[in-house]
Amino acid sequence: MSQILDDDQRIIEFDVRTDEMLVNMGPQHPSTHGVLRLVLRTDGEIVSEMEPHIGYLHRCAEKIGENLTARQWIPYTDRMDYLAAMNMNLGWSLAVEKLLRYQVSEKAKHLRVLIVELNRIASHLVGMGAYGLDLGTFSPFLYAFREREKILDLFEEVCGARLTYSYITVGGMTADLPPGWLQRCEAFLDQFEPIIQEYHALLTTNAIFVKRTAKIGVLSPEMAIDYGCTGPVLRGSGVDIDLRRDGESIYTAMYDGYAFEVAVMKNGHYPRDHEYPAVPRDAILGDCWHRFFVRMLEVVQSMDLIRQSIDRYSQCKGALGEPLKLAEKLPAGDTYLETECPKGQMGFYLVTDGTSIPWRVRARSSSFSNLAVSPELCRGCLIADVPAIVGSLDVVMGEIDR
Amino acid sequence: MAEFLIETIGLPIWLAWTCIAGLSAVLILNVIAGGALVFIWAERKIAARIQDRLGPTRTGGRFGWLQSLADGIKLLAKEDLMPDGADALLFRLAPYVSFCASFCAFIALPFAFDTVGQRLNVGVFFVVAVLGLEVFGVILAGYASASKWSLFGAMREAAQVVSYEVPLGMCVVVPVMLAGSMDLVTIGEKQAGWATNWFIFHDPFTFIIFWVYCTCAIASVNRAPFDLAEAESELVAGFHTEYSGLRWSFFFMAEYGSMFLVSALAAILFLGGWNGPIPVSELLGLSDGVSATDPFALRIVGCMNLFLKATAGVLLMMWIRWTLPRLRIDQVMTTCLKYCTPIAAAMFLGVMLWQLFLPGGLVAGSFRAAAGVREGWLEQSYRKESADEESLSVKTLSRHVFEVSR
Amino acid sequence: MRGTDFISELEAAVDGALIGRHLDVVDPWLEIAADKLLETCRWLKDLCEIRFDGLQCITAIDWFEPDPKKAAKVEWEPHTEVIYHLWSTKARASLVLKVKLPRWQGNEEGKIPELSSVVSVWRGADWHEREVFDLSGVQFNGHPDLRRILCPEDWDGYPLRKDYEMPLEYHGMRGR
Amino acid sequence: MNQASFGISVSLFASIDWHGFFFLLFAAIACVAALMVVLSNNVVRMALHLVLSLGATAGLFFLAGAEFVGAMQLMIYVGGTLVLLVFGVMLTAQTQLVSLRTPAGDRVIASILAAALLAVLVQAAFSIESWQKPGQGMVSAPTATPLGMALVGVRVDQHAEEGLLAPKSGYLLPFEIVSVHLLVVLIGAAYLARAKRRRVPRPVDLVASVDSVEPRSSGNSSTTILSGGSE
Repeated sequence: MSQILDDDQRIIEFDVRTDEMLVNMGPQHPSTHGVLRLVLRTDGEIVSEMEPHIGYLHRCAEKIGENLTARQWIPYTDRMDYLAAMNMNLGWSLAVEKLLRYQVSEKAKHLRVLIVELNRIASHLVGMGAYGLDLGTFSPFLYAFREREKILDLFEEVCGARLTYSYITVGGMTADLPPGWLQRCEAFLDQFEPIIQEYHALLTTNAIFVKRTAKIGVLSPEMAIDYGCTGPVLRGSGVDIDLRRDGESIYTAMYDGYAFEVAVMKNGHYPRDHEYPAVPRDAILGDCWHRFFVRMLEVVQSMDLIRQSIDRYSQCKGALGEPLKLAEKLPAGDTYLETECPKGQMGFYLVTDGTSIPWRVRARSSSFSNLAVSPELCRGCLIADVPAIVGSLDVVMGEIDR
Repeated sequence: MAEFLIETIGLPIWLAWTCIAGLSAVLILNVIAGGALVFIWAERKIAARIQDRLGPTRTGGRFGWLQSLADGIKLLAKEDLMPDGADALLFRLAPYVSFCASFCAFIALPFAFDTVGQRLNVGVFFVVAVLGLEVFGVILAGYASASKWSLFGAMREAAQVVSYEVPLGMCVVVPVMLAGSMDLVTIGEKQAGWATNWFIFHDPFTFIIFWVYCTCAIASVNRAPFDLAEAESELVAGFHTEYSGLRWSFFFMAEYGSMFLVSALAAILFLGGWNGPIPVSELLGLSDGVSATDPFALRIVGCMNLFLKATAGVLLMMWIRWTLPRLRIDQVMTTCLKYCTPIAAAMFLGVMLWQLFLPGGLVAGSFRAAAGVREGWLEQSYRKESADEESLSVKTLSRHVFEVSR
Repeated sequence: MRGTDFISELEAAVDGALIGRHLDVVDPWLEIAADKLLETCRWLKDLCEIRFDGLQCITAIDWFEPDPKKAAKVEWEPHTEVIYHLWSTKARASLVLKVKLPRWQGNEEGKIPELSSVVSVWRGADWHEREVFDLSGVQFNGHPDLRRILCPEDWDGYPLRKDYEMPLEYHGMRGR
Repeated sequence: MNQASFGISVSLFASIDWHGFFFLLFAAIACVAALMVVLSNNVVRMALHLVLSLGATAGLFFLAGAEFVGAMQLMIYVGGTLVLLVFGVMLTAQTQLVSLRTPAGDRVIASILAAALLAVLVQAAFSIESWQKPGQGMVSAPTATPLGMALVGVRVDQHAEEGLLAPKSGYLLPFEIVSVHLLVVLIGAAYLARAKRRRVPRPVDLVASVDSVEPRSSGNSSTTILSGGSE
């Protein structure tokens, strides 16, 4: 499977040797996702050096976490990856529950899977739309947001908020599902299924999109693991790791009994539980196209998971169970737990000294490590490739800067 | 037209001529400026339709048709900023250079048989040459705004437009070869009669070259997949980042003007210009087929035909813009040098051979069968009534010449 | 290859590295001597049978109780702790290493503690170490370019330390 | 506007020989722009004035009825050469090149040379008698066909009879030779100016023979390595 690039697409001999130019893209640049500043040293069109500057959205959530109880910090986890707030809440709640060795009710577990996977679809939709925007086409962005609005309506019915939900808390959920919500959710899924093909036609198999993303920003599996990249970025390079199957026992317990295939290319082909478009000829494993394609597969995978969780949730008898008290006393000690969020593995590290207020709170962000690899990928590429590469990493600044 | 004014209204000669000159100048300028306004509105509506939304609906009546007026007023009201590092003269001059270049080409563009600003014998060549000038405005704008990003945009645009002139030139040569003259009016007139006379259906090669022409036209006007110059995602807004208010609108008008120009050129060169698909006027016996002697009213129909075709071309460009992502600068160059130019050259060769062996074209049925390759090439429509100035008309001359040289 | 024999193999490989082991807590962890850290990490990544090729997270905790009343009741004395979360992508195994450092180098205020950087072992540590340096004040020797990553370059003080005071003014902006 | 003044301005309007007026206008633009090229010290301004001057010459060609040459001038000179010239100027005119100060001594020598050349040209121009009387206006049939036929060998404009009987060899062959020659020169220049760029190492080069990292038996969750011993 080793493909040494013969036509060195990224090294273009330019006749006119212009002098080195220090150029910076952002922080208010339309293409970078949020306030990210990229300083490029360019020589004509070729980027010889790229350095991301972060910290523009740093709100020191960790310092604040040292003065709040576990449940009071939930809204801060919302604002980290604001496109997938439910996953953030779940990650933090599970970490605290792991420390307390607390088991939520069966019903709450299935409801959490349902809500979290729905939020994953919404996050991937934004990722897909924004990536189309990076490559210059505006329409997919609007199609993606049209579908995302429907998901946000569903979330609004559940917890009243559309972006920062604070719905999943330590010990369960703040409220149960309103009546008729499951039917509306299923209706959404049914009408969403055929639309996925539209997105494939619009972007994945679009000749110009393939030309702009294939062979660009190729990330080898060793480098991905070495830099700590996780999630679709890791799976886009062919590394078969998904915490929903390989994570800690408390997290994989939620997904026990769910049938799902990890969206990764194993010996040459992706899982075939649905008919997906073929991989274009000149796309190499680990390039921007594969990262994008893995996200599109995960959207379909999440839809299957949601359908299974709806059946399981409706079969569960028993109450949903109340979340823990606001000022729950935390035993002394420390615990670290990573969950599979849409952007990658989001880790929460909790250190307590016996009172109800944690001593130290640390959030390990997936986009933080994913972005760390971008200077390596952008060396030697063209200026037009930089947003393509950074866009394919699907970074969210709220999560990186915390 | 002028005679019509002089006999019927009895205006003195000079007044009549000045009125005609004024009228045609106003006509051309307004047709294009008006066209640009309509296209601005159309672009918003089409983009909205493609993206499953409504687009402007409230400004002025039901379909928001006053949106362009609203834009115009907004642009007028906006302050014309100028970055301090900018080179004042060039910064102010750039939009007008680009604007004039794009509108100046309309002098030679015929709307109906003889309704053209100035009937140039080298019409096509003149239009393509002037199209090349528009890049100056962009380069000056890029350099004068003293910002790295606009410089990048200007450099990309210059590289793109200059390199796309080559295949564009080659595609334009094919209809010139078929019609035997560079004069747009002759080219248009050659395609009168049924739609099968249109050059696009002349033979398979011209069909392909029509599509190559469209690609190059879109690229040379910086639209859709080739709009590197103002690639928002990388260069913010390319060369006109620093422009605002009226100056920016001049760039905008120049873009829409050249878009209309390029699609009108496509209509004339390949799609039979002002001739409708069915020669209604001949069938009804209104005119004897030779459009030189058509009554004036038919020319209005001719203008309408050309506008419809040109607008269809513009709408196609808009449609492409809102569906396809953008190409990278080296991919744009590769398409030009490795795809458009070779294909255009091959098709040019193909048409030449076709013309040599099958002079009648794919469908030989056109009742005005062109005489032969030589006559076709040499048959000039300037058979002067007063032949005295010329010792012998070129037609007889040409036939004789080739007998001798064979 | 589990638990005890892993620990014995670690001790055999890098002598004097393992200072303490705490196995009966929610997340068992090992305490590593500060000067032996780089050697241990290199062994864990390349030579150990379970290749710990993934560095998940580097965190620093400031064990210091600012107000004197509570400080008396606390059983640990003030120190800075740097925690490394590693995991092996092949064996699906995770490991927690902790290193204890004095709060200030040689106990005089202002000189931050030193520790050898593990960027040579895992490239991912680059940004994590820069964040720890930026927020908690730990000097990583051997780091390619140790600069502040989240706070502005010319920010003084280390925000996540317990005794950190927000500056009164920064470039004309009122701090407190 | 009462009738009289309207009449005057109109007669004035009609009596101006438009052809002469535009000729003077274009000639003036060409000369002034050429002068400005020499006098201005900003490199990009120079390029702009060069564009103006060559554009004005194109206008002169059109006025003289030589539409083909006018369009050729517009396309080749202004559209091609000058675009590349401005392109080059823009890339290099970063700092030191923007304002060029020509020392006084050079100016004097230059003006002397220029004046001498001008004198020679003017004297030559006035010596040719066919240029004495103002031109006889527009050429009757400004078309490009005679040019084409001259290429092939039929000199329509000269004595048509002999031209017909014994067509001299046309300009086609020299025309082709010149174009091929230019092409060779162009490619040579491009090759010489090629920047020798060392290969920037890229991660892609490190793509050794990679078999995707196969996981251990999937399905079981990851556990901490240390817990095994204590259970």
